[in-house]
Amino acid sequence: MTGITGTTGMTRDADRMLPSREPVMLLDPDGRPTAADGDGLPASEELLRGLAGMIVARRFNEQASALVRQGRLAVYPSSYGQEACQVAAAQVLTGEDWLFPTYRDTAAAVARGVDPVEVLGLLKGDWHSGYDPYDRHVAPLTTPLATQLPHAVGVAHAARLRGEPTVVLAMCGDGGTSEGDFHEALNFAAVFGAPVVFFVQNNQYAISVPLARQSAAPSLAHKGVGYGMPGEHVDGNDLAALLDVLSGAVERARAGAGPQLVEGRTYRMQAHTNADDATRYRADDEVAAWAAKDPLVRLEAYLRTEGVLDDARAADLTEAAEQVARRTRDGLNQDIEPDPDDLFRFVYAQPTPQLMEQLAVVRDELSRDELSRDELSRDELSREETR
Amino acid sequence: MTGITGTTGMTRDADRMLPSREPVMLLDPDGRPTAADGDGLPASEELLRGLAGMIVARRFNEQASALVRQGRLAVYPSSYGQEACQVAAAQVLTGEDWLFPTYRDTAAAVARGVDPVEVLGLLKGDWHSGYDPYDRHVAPLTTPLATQLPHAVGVAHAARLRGEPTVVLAMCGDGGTSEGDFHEALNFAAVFGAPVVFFVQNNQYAISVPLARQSAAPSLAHKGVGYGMPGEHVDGNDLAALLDVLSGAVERARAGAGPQLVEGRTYRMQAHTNADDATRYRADDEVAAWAAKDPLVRLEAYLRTEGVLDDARAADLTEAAEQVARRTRDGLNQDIEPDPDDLFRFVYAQPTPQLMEQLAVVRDELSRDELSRDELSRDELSREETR
Amino acid sequence: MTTTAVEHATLSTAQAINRALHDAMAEDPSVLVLGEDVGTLGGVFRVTDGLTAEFGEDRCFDTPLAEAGIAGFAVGLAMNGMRPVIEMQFDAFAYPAFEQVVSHIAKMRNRTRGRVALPLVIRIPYAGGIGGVEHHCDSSESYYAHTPGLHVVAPSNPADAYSLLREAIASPDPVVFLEPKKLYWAKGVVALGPGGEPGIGAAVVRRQGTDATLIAYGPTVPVALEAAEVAARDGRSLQVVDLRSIVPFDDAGVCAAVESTGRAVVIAEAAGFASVSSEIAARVSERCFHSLSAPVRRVTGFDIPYPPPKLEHFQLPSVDRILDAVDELQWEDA
Amino acid sequence: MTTTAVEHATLSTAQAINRALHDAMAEDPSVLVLGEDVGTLGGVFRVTDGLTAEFGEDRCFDTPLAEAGIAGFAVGLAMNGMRPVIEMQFDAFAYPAFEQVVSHIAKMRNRTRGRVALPLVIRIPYAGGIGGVEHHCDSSESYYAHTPGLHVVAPSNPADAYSLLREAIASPDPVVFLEPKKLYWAKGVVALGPGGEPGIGAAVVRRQGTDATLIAYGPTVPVALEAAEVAARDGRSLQVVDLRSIVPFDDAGVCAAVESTGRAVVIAEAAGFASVSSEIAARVSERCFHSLSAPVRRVTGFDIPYPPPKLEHFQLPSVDRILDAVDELQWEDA
Ligand SMILES: Cc1ncc(C[n+]2csc(CCOP(=O)(O)OP(=O)(O)O)c2C)c(N)n1
Ligand SMILES: Cc1ncc(C[n+]2csc(CCOP(=O)(O)OP(=O)(O)O)c2C)c(N)n1
Ligand SMILES: [Mg+2]
Ligand SMILES: [Mg+2]
Repeated sequence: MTGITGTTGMTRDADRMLPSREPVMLLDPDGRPTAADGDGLPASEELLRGLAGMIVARRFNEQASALVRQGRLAVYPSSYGQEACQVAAAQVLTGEDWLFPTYRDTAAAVARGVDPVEVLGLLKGDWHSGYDPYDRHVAPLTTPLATQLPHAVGVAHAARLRGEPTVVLAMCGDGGTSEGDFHEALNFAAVFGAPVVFFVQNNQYAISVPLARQSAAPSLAHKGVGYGMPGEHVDGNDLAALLDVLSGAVERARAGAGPQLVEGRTYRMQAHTNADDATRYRADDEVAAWAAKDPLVRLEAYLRTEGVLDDARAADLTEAAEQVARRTRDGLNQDIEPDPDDLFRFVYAQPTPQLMEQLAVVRDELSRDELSRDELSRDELSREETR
Repeated sequence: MTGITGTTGMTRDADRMLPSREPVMLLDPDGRPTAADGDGLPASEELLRGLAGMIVARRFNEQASALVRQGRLAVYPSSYGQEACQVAAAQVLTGEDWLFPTYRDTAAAVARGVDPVEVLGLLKGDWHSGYDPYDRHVAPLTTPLATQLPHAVGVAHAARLRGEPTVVLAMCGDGGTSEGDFHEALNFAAVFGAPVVFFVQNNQYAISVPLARQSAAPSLAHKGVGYGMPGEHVDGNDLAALLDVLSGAVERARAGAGPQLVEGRTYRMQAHTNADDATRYRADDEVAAWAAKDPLVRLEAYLRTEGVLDDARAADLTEAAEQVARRTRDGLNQDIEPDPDDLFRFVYAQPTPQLMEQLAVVRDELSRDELSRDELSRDELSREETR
Repeated sequence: MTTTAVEHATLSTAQAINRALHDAMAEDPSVLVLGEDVGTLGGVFRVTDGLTAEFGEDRCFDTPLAEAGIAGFAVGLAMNGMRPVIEMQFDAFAYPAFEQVVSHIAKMRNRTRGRVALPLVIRIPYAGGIGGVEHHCDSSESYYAHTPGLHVVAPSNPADAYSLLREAIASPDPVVFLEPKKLYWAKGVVALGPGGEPGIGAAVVRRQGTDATLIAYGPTVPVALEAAEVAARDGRSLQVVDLRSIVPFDDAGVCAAVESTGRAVVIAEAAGFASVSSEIAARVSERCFHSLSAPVRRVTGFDIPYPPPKLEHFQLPSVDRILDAVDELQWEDA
Repeated sequence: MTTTAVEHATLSTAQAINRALHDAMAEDPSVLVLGEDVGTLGGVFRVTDGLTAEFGEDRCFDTPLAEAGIAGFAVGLAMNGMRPVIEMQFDAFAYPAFEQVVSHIAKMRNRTRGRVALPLVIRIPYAGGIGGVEHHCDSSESYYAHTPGLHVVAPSNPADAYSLLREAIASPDPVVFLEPKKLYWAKGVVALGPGGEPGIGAAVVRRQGTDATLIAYGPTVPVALEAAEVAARDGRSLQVVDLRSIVPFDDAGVCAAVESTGRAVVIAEAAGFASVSSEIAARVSERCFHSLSAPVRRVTGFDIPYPPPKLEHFQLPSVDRILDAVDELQWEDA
């Protein structure tokens, strides 16, 4: 087989595709390097950038949840506690690379520079997707789980066909790994040698369903070898380890070594969304145990010990995050008058004759509403009368 | 988690799930035991039974292909060359167990006792499925690839819920492993600990597409670990090895150890079906190399050396196969007058009023045809006139 | 099993479905409930609440997150003596299971000449009106209704939800059971036990009327009833037919209704093109041709992807839009 | 690019499609052809024959055997500058891709307010009449036609196959391109280059007639033409309309045709219930109400799974069945 779609076939060595015995950890929960010499630790500036991102992500999660309580957002699936994964996913990519988030990964999109108000568009209900995917090379957030993964492979393959150095980082949850699309995407990527890093945020739950009901594998990273790609798992609350493993995978993909699977072991600290009641299916002490592994605490401790972070610097980071929160709040508090013409405008490049007729129906209804502005509409009338 | 649907979760040991370095082989292509002491070799009677089955399967393949040439069968996907896999799949099961074949596995169904004429029903065109699946516990042969695998898991789980010792052996091709249904079925089986043996006949091709375009994995057996089940690969032309590995997997499943994945490395010696032209995509010398590994030749050589088989016995086996071929021929040469009422009879337990109306249309047409039996129908008339 | 003294209870639709599952499980040990989050959590709409606690993990349980897997697994369960009731968490999340539904669930009985029956129910919370985001509001009934071999049922009230679901579970054939999400919280009096309401296949006239017939099912039935109420005040008498079952279709009942008024409006949330509402309009136009004083009108969703929450009211058949359609039924000729 | 001197060639439908792919690939390097067995083999119907040899493995290639993967992969290719043309090997084997088609391919442009267009074509060899076994003969057009965001096209002859496919590949929107398998070997004269035939969205009157209108598309067009031929000998003048494009639908063309005769029969292979033929019957009944002298009849597949080869002739709309329907168009009133 020739052409860039060729692969090396069945000659690969299984051993180098299996994950480490234990998830990679570079900083322990107290922020102490696991290797005495700090081996593998990213440069301090990288870590400081990451901490800044995590502080923004945490604040953004809090702000979005508050906006749900205030009725400005219909629903919010928070990544509180998963900020290291969110930030690392964005930080290891260049501008030309692509990020494919799940519906929960709003904070990762923000970390990649997508406007925080636009990123919440889906959840605010103005439109399905609020931002231009080409702007920051962030695919639309959508809810059908794992379906974005084959798209990611296609984007990567197209870039490779043109000889561009693009790498695609495609995110997915532990639950999403059970879907057929996960399988087909990883297999396509491996067969075509596409430059994709599949990053599974294993936060231990799919709504109420625990990992054990999702997979019996030794780890989700063990799924890599079955496709012929390396699988690795990482402490998903250790930003240093995530940056190390993910950026390694990204650079290998860029160099033409094909796709890789990375599992970040983390925890969904809050309910699935505000509509969910997590106490129905998990114990408080389980949550408490994970609270002790908070990704922000551990990195901040390390950077303070290293002298890279002091109170003044920390205050700056908090203020920067506060600005993002303010921008989010202000944007979400603005009501956009929805334009019903939009319903018909984007279905096709040119609306069909059928859609033009249907648009006319809506316009006619609205113009009649306009005419009877001061009267009561028939609908309201009926409600009036039955009161 | 309690109940029989519980699993042990993420504690399993990856090492015992990885396949052997090389596919298991007990008899080499010349029929010589690979272990000096014949270690692992099934009992001679088992092997003789297997040889008898393979001779039937080979003859059945030849007969069915001949029937295509004679116009009695529309199409036949032959398992010529894969007879060891076909026979082993049936031989390792008890009567209460279930076999889930692919569309190519007619010979396996025959080996399990399904009537050879009924098994060819789909390909003859009388009806979609010609045999009663409950009769021999063989699921219907259908064409949508890998879709039967989740069914197999459901059958196994239902039996387990009732405490029955049923094991299900579910077959699939190398191509079929790429489908999402393969993934979801293996995952369900592993999570529920269902007694299923997934048996992949890797015959190197999916129609024209070679294995390298299907998977980049070190072997298809390496897919097991990603679900938390053992994967093993076997020389798929070595009946002894297949019986050994598959019956081990069946007995472990029966004992409650959960599912297993077995890959049989074999080769599709003929074209995909008679409608296919394999010379368009593969070289003759590749085919010739595999011809030298014929599963019948190797087992016959071994059994002759062992003194279990002599010419008289061999003639008996050939005659038994000839009888199956005769029965196949005779049955296929009989034309069943299709009953159009059948079109409406089995869609629901009770036909809907809509179907009763539609049946009446057909009956009315037929009764009018009957009336005008001696006249020409309008259709024929038009053809007459345009001649 | 027939109960003589029928017990009644006031329940929401969600509770009625829960009760139907409960009662069916209590009566028949082969009834299993499975899907995503149906176990410990009791479903995202709490429709399966308490079933695991009462019947144990072997009878009501969570599966891995894979809809084709759930449907295919249920095929195997049904092949081997069980009566699985599977939940697809939301309408659009049933699409991954489409091949299993169309190529196996719908075809198994026919394929095997009646030897392999699949007594299984696919429960789908469906349709809009709850401010749900993309993929949570699809009206997918036409995909199933077009597929021979499936029964397709959509209750419009708690009593039907209970009764039709009991019948669906007892059916020897696969039933797609569409639960209008926006009616989950609507309450009503429910006759417990099987057979409390007319069976699958029977349409019901929910409101008598003489001027025109509104034909609705599932979530549009309450809207049709409201429209009829408003029209009555304008002096127009609208009849409302609730299909209840899309497949089989009650031709006799629907035609009798339309012939009695001579005018018809079909109301459905789904995009109109090549849909169940097309079928109803086509059947009524063909079968009641000489009784019709005006063309059959359709009030359906537009042929667009379901809109985001802030725009969904434009997509949903409303009282106003139904009354506009009624106005267009060529009364000048009457 | 417009060609002034149009070249013509006599080709089978399969060859015309092959030529359209070839010409589009030659003109635009972003056009890619992918699917199962489309590369070295050239497709099980040889529709992609020679494309890999001519354009190389990067332009026309085999994928792993996974239809959702193929469709999803094509989404990504189209998002990133390519114009993929994917093949689903047979109609029923497109169902695994249903979620990708319905939830992404159909919705991406709308979801992103026009920012992400998906210029891709899904080629599906479809429908029956070739003695194919189960799952190889489905008429699946209604599933796609009911899904807003897709264009759905079905040629009935080689010239349209070429022209409509060229337009589909050039379209900024996803097109489901349905290739009637039984017409693959039918020959015809094809105008090469883009725009040789009317565009997507235009129905064409294939035969003039004054007594009744037969409305067909794809595989039923030749049957309708044959029926009109036979009827002519009986002194009945039947007009034949070939839809060519199901979405968009040519309301103006179809209505003008039906109004000119006052009678209509819709002909389609697919099961009739909740289908494209329901839509056509409903639209024509509604829009041409006062011109109709008889109810619109439908000659469609029955509401059963597609039959096995030996029984398929009962399912396919035949000349006799079409003429029976024409006979029922209440001529006594005329
Ligand atoms: C195809 C599909 N099925 C079901 C759902 C409903 N659903 C939304 S989130 C969710 C759980 C997702 O779990 P996981 O993949 O682990 O991601 P997490 O929520 O933990 O981030 C489910 C079942 C969906 N969105 N898509
Ligand atoms: C879902 C699906 N897609 C495509 C096909 C068309 N098809 C029939 S056989 C085949 C190749 C199967 O290859 P493999 O699974 O290796 O089995 P083998 O033919 O080698 O026994 C294909 C693509 C199909 N039957 N089902
Ligand atoms: Mg999760
Ligand atoms: Mg194969």
